[in-house]
Amino acid sequence: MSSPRTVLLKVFRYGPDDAAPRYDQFRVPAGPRTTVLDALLAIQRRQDPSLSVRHSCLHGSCGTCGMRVNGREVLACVTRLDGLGDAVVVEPLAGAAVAGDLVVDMEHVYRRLEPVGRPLLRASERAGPDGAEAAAAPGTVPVLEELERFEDCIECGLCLSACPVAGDPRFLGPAALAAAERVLEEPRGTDGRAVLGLVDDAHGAWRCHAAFECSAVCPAGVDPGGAIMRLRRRLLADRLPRLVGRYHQEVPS
Amino acid sequence: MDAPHVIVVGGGGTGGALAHDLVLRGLAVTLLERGELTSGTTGRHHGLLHSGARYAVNDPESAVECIAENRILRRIAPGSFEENGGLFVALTDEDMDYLPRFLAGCAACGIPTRELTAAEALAVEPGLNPALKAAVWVPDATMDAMRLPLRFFATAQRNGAQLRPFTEVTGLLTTGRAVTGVTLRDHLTGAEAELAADLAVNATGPWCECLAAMAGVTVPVQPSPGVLLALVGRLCDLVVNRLHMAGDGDIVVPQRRLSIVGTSAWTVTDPDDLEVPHEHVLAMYREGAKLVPAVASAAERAAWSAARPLIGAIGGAGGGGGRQLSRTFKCFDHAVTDGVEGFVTITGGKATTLRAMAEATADLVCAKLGVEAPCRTREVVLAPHTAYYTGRAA
Amino acid sequence: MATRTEEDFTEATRRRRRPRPTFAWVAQVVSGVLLLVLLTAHMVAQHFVVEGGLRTYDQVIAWIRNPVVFAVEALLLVCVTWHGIAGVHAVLLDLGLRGRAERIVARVLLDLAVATILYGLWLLYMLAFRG
Amino acid sequence: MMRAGLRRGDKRRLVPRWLDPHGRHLGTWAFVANRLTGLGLVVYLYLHLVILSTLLRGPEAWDGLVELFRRPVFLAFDVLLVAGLAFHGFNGLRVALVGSGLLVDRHKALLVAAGTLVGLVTLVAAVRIVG
Repeated sequence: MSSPRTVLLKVFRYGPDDAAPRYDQFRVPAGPRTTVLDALLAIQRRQDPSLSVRHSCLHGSCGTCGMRVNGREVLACVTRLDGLGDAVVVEPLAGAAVAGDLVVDMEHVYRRLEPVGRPLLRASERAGPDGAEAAAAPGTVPVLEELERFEDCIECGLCLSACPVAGDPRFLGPAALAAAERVLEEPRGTDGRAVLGLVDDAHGAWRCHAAFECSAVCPAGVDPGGAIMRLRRRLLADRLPRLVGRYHQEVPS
Repeated sequence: MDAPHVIVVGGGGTGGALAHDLVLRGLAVTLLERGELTSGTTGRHHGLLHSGARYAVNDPESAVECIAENRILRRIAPGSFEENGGLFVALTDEDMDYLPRFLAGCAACGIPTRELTAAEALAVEPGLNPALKAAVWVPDATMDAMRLPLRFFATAQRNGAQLRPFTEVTGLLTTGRAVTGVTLRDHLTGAEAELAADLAVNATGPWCECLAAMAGVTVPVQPSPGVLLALVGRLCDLVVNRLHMAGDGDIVVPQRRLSIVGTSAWTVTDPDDLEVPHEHVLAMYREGAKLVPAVASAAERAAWSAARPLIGAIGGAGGGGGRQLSRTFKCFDHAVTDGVEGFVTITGGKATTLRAMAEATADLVCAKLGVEAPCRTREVVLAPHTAYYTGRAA
Repeated sequence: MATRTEEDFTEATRRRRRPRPTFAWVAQVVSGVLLLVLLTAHMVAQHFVVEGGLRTYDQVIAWIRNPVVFAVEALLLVCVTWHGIAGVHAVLLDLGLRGRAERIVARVLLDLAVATILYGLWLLYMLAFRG
Repeated sequence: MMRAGLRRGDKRRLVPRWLDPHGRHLGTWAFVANRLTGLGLVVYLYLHLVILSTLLRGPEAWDGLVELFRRPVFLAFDVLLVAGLAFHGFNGLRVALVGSGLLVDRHKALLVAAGTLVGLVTLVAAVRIVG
């Protein structure tokens, strides 16, 4: 057995009282299964307890540990050091306020998601007001498959960091636009017109330049880029008839 | 201004629910968490909203808590659960022998069940092992391990609680043997400070012995990690449990487009130093595949460990006596147990019972501080989790 | 510093009075497609229809005096100016211009587009009828 | 106080994010190239108008300019111009299709097709102009 491999981590460091950010270097042992988050937590425990990093679920489902590793947006908890090279640069997500080190303020994600009215989880239709007991009839689990899509979003903000134009806080951004498309695909009582009006904006669906970086980095397979394009097709189908004078109200389905 | 100030140490689900409960009762609350909220045990669990059926035979006290909280949480946190339900699946003759006790236990605890034949079960959940012998439907559900607790934090914050993530308690301020506040370090700024309080609550889960030691007291808690395995793909739509006495790898929880297989158990002294033993990962694969065969060939998303705070043989809640490692919770008033005033520990329990743990603790805190205010957390509908991020003052 | 300013997107979405951006997109697509056709005609005609391509002053003036050519060139001018100025506007938008600066830039670009088209038409007219 | 743990701060960004496609996917490179060619073509539009304005100054001025433009460095510029036009045009078609919600799943294939067409057109133009 050879001695365990080590990797040099160059970690972005910044505190609210610092004049400028800096990069600190840490050498950490790296096994074949060691993730970037494992390495950062090892640094925190054994080398520098002041290193701040967000994490929660450790399996790529909560979306808290998004960061840029060698310039690419990833979830640190499911990104193994193996294959990243001997020197790994770790930086916070772009376009967000850095609270400290790798910790960014996620307000910029949720401020965009909230107006769209995105549901947290898909609740099946058979749930009644009393919850458990109302749902006590097995055999009626709806197969949603296609429609399951958007609740896959884990609100990690990788798409906003990767998007070439989401540095502008006015741009609704990939996650919220994909959420809007999701709401329109399956409105569940929400007002589709209002959502359509929200995204039909120079800073809404039309701000996107179809670079598809969001879809490339999305760790949950949401394909926000594709969703934005479907949203635009929906907008065109709704607005074009008015442009040529044949106004008719199309209720988004 | 004159409301007593309570410091809650620990930003897990329990701390969040406690902060929510205490501000509703009119107290001034500051919550301190050394990392991100839910970064300890809370965020790492498999995302199961327990029906209580898992504990119905062995640990009826926990089972009753679970089904009660299951109903309350669905009411106060609408939209936070997949109404998917759960199945307990019998695969062997031994499992079938356990079935009557299981049904009786559930009935005794008030947990609704419905027996299904193998064919019926497969119709409901085609992902099941087709060799199953029978199954029982129970009101389990999938929740989001981080976002459900975040709703408590969001609501607490909205009602005036001061939430301070990335702020670690480095010591306790004491007067005589009484705790009168904490010393803390803000990890983002590096600043150290003191914060006075009328009472401090130790809600640090498996870390509670560390904080208790600062007050010179002990808590009978055993950090007990378990390995969880996240697989790529939604291999089942319902929560699938093995119908037998609790064992390793006996549950598969669908979580969005992942499936979580849990769990194993051992004990450690330092909950920060958790291994992920490879043989445990293999055991999850092996046992999980018995329930849902697709587990065997599913790609691994991640394997990780989470430390439960299990209450050891010393105390046990509600006269649990010598029962080893119950899944119920216990609230310790250290004035009573150790003669240390101003310090309360809440530990044990599980994600499903976070609100009940908070209620019991808040009852104790209010009694100690002479505050007369009823618990309102059974009725107050929680703010959406997004409000935690958007509702913070700049 | 980087995220929220006084004017965030919710404010942007409240601006309901101006034309729906869907039409801005449609205009950019339509002008772009027209440009592809007109530019191809413009270049192929000038470089291939005339033997050796348009070269001398007399050739060019004679060419422009053809009414079809005149019309194509005028339409091309309008399309290219619209398309180009709208593109520049989008680029400037991505610089993070907001509020007053954004309104001033929009105004200046609109004036520039009008001036460009007027000058181009004047030039065409002068060459075709006074040249 | 409420936000004591999360204060704002960010490292300064000297260039707009879109101008730095390093480490990014093909889609971003195409977007950046589309912008840069677009800006270049707007500059060329005004250059073109200025050059055409010499027609107002009579045959001598124009024919002298035409002679100048037959030097190799200007011919190379012409090839570059055609390449830029071709890229902006073909990629623009792709963006128009995908951006309107058509052939979204084929956006990568469309990019490859656009790139191929740009190469072909540029090659033909180079042969014709230089040759």
